[in-house]
Amino acid sequence: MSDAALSHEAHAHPPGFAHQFETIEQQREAGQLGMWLFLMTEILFFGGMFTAYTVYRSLHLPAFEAGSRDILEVQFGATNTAVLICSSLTMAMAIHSAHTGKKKGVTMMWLILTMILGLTFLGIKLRFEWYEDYIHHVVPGFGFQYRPEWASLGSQMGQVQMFMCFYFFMTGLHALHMVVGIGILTVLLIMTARNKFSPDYVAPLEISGLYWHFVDIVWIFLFPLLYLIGGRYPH
Amino acid sequence: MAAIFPIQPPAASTIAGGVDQLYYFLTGITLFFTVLIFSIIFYFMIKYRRRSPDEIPPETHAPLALELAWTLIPSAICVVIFFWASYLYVRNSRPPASSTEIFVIGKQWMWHIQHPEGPREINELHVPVNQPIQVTMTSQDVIHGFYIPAFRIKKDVLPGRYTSIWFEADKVGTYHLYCTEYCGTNHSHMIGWVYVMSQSDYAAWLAGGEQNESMSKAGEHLFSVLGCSGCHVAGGDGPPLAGMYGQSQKFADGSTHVVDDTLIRQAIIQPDSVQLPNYKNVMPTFKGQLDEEQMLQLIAYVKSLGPEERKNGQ
Amino acid sequence: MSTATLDLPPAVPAESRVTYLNATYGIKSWLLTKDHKRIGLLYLATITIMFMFGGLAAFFMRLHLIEPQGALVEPETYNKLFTIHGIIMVFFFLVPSIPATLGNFCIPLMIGARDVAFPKLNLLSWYVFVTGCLLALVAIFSGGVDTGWTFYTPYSSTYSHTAVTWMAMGIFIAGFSSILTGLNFVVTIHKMRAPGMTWFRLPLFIWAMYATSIIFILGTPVIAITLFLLALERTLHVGIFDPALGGDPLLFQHMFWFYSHPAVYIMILPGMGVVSELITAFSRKKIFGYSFVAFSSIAIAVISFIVWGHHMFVTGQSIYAGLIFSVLSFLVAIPSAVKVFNWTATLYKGSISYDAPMLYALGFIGLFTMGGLTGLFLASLATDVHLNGTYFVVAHFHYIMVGGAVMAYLGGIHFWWPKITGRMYPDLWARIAAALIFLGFNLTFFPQFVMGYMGMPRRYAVYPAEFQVLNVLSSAGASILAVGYAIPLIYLFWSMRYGPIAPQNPWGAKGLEWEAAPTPPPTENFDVMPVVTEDAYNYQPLKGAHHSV
Amino acid sequence: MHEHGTQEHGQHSEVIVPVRVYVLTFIALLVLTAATTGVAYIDLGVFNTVVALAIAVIKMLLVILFFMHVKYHKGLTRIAIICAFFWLGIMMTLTLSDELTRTWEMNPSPWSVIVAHIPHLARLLF
Repeated sequence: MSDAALSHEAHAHPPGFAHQFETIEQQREAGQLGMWLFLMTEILFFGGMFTAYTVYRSLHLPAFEAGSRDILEVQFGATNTAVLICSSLTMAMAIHSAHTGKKKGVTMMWLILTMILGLTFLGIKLRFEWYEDYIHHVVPGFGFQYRPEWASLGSQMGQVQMFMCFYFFMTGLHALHMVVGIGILTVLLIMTARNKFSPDYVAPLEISGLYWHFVDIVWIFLFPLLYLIGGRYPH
Repeated sequence: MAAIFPIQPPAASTIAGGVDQLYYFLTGITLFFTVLIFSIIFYFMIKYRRRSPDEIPPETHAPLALELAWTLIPSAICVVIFFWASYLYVRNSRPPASSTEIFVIGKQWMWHIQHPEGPREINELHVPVNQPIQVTMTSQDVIHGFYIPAFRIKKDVLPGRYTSIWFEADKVGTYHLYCTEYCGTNHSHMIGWVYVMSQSDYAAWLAGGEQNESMSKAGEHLFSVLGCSGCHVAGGDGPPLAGMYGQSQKFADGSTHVVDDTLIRQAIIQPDSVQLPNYKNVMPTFKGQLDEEQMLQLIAYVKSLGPEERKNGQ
Repeated sequence: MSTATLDLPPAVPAESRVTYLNATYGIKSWLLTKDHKRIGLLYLATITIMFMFGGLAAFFMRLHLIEPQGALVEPETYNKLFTIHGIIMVFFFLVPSIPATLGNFCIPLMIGARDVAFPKLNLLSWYVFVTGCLLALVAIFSGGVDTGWTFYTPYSSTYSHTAVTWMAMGIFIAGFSSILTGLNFVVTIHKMRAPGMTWFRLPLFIWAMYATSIIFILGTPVIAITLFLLALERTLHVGIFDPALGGDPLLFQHMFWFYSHPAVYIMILPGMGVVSELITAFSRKKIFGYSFVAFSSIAIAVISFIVWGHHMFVTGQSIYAGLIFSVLSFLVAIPSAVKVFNWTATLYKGSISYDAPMLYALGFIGLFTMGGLTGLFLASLATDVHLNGTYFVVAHFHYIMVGGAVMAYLGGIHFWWPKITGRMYPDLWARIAAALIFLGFNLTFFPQFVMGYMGMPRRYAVYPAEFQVLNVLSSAGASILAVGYAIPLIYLFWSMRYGPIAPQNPWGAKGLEWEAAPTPPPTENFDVMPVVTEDAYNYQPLKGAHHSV
Repeated sequence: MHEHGTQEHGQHSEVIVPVRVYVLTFIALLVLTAATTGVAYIDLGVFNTVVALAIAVIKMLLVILFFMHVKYHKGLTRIAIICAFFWLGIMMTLTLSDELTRTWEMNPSPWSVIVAHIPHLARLLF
């Protein structure tokens, strides 16, 4: 270690300060920018699928509408949307309470609430949607069975399976992001319990919050695109 | 020298000349700028070589006019090339009304060619000189690429769709036919020959080859064997097809399409997707029951009922 | 460049100083390092190994093609060879080549930072990359892949019986390494610059790396999702890209090229950045038209995303889309031309020396000019119809990717080698190698332009006999090229141990990495954090303290 | 050493957003969710899709502006978000420019064909 580096190390640093930065403010901004760039990547990642979905929806509209209408159940999609919106609020409140210097118990409560809501979302998805789909043989690759009411689709019937493939792929990838998010929340909970955060240092909470809200936004689009668009009203 | 080291492919179609002129122009642009840049670099390298180790050269400034000049001049050249190339491309994409048609089916790893008069060929294509010919192509498996360098034409051949190109050969001779879209193990064996023949030789070839019934005749036969003729008659469950080909048609979903090869194919395998107003959705799909060749025969038959017949009928 | 910097006694030999190389020892100290310089070297080692795999495949291909009927292998094997060559060279060598090695090593040094913004993420991205490489090698050694590096469906999704899924997953994973690297660079360049280092004082290499990182961040996720969909389609057969089941194979091509065309600029933009450094350093001149060169990098990055359809003019794309993509494709020619003219004008009234890095840089300008201009043939619709899918395309993109990107990569390696290792390499050998590579390259690829115009399709294991002369010429050139690449590999290795100790600034170049950081740098790069008071490439000794070397 | 930063470190520290804003955003999001679900059961023709997507975009903006604090950030963050959606737009528009025009003829002239297809395009997209 050179002398300069040593003198740099010798400064008193706030918790969580990394050596390559000059100030904690610089570090906070770098972290925020990094997360926003990551979210840009995520937008294009999900965007690739949205593009494919848009193209095939315009090519096979009746089949996509039939899949949405006959298989997906709006009440679960709507409930889950509400659950995720609640979790976004509790996440924002967790950051707020840490930022305003509330007792760590308060922050932990909000974090735990967020985790519970996230798990509720996954629970509903698994138990009432994916599991039911499996039971009713509408999972592509796992004994997908065409239903008699789709016979009117004629030759386009096959594309109902394609719709379900997109449905599972998109909601599956979204659910994977939720699982990662809950993992992050667990880490944040432990950090809070160990008094890592103070009103001056909430960067990890803020950055994770951005991620959590982004996952919410993805669902905000998945819900109408998969559950609502076309074919819910009586034909 | 030219024999062992040719630098130009034969040019044997009406399209080739235009493409070659543009090619020469682009080659000229490339040579000009390459020589320009190389000579300036060599000149500067010698003139301004470092003469002593601690030499500090004088400062120069970049005049805005110069920067603008070498931004705008290339832009102008690009605009010229774009319009020239696009003009040729659009022209080369529109087959003349007098074209006759030939059908091509690509499959791993051969070209299957079908003349409307009946003859079939594998990896060989006989065409008459000075006659515009439209090639309608489809693939039975993966994507292939239909390429005749001497004609300067190329188009990928896709499964589930028809693509088409046209050419008018203007020089009698034998030319290469290649597959240019990688299609698997024997991609490089998916080659053949194009024989451009004088009109009389071509007529003799047609007469002398194996005598199959013409494509539209075969199509007509299929049309009745498959039961199509039961419904597609005036007053039947399906629309009469006479005079439909090549016309704009309004569909039940409100859209308007020209009835072309791809649309007829779609009507056969996905009848409900091209539902006509005033008709019930009763036609069954023939998906999986026809091979690509039979499909083309049906299309040739519908085509033979073309607009002319309606004119006669009215 | 900087004034308030250290006065390092130039004579101190590296051995007696603590540098990033000798600060800690042992394999563990390298495999767990968070130092951007060491991570850069880890990447250098990894991509060199991958380059050898890719190069070996090319060697066998060229050997095979000296006879029209194929001299060496069955068509099946030949198909695997060109697929492996393409995939390895594109995804595992060229894409990470300059960014992950020189970018990692130089960015913090050049902007005056102790490290990149997220050192742990940086190390993680190397591990992710190695995982991707290993998966790709598993795919190769479990029978190979025969789809071509473009993975066109439905061949790749339904018909190929090779290890496509493994290879797709390897590329998918390596993609995340690109994303993390790009993210790290953007944040570093935005937030870690030294006091006084304004945007318009940045070396042009930094501008180029910034533009490259934009493509990493916005393009890579799309290839990831596309390959994922391909793997899904191979497993489930629900028709995502299979026309027999209602899918559209051209949608795959759109999504593939949305990344893979910008990927070409991932390869060439960093090369342009390196060349801007080399041209200025070896002519001791400020770059001609700094802001034009800087902004043209950003322009290229943006335009690169709207031109992909020119790969699909003859694949059954709509004629209307073809017209749109053609006009957009011409746009990218403008900033490229601006760069070439500005580099050339930088030489004007300079003090030009012919050190090996400069030879590479000048070679780059010439070959890139040819590669760029031949691109016009492929952007213009009527000629593309004839040339698409032929050897003309092969020649064109090798002029860009090998004549451009690899020349710049080697130039950069030679330029910063003293900074990286603290040793000099034998200059004469380096110049011989540069000349051999230039000659060998042209002999290999120029005949391919002619072959392409003559109509020889690419990816042919056997070909008509009339193309043999040109193919033999090309193979002869390839053997010269191989020797040209082998020489630097040998003397650079040699110099790491036996090369003479490098002076602080062997080229008398400007820039924080030469003037403010010791050679080789300590772990945190600078003994005293630099403050910047002047523009980049200010070779005039008028204002501020000038460190002549 | 911590006192001086580089020129870009002028940004203020993170703003503390009042709880009231969060709660209002939350209520608005729930109301919009109910609205979008309800509208799906009414036949509006092509406007079903338009309304559903418009509501989704409004909801997204609410989350981005208030939950993700972008209303209180200037500059870089906004540019990043706009860039991401712009690039997504590029991918979708240019892909669809092929997918939706593939069956178009070239007769009588390309321009007249484009004009004739515009109403149909609008239908296809929604």
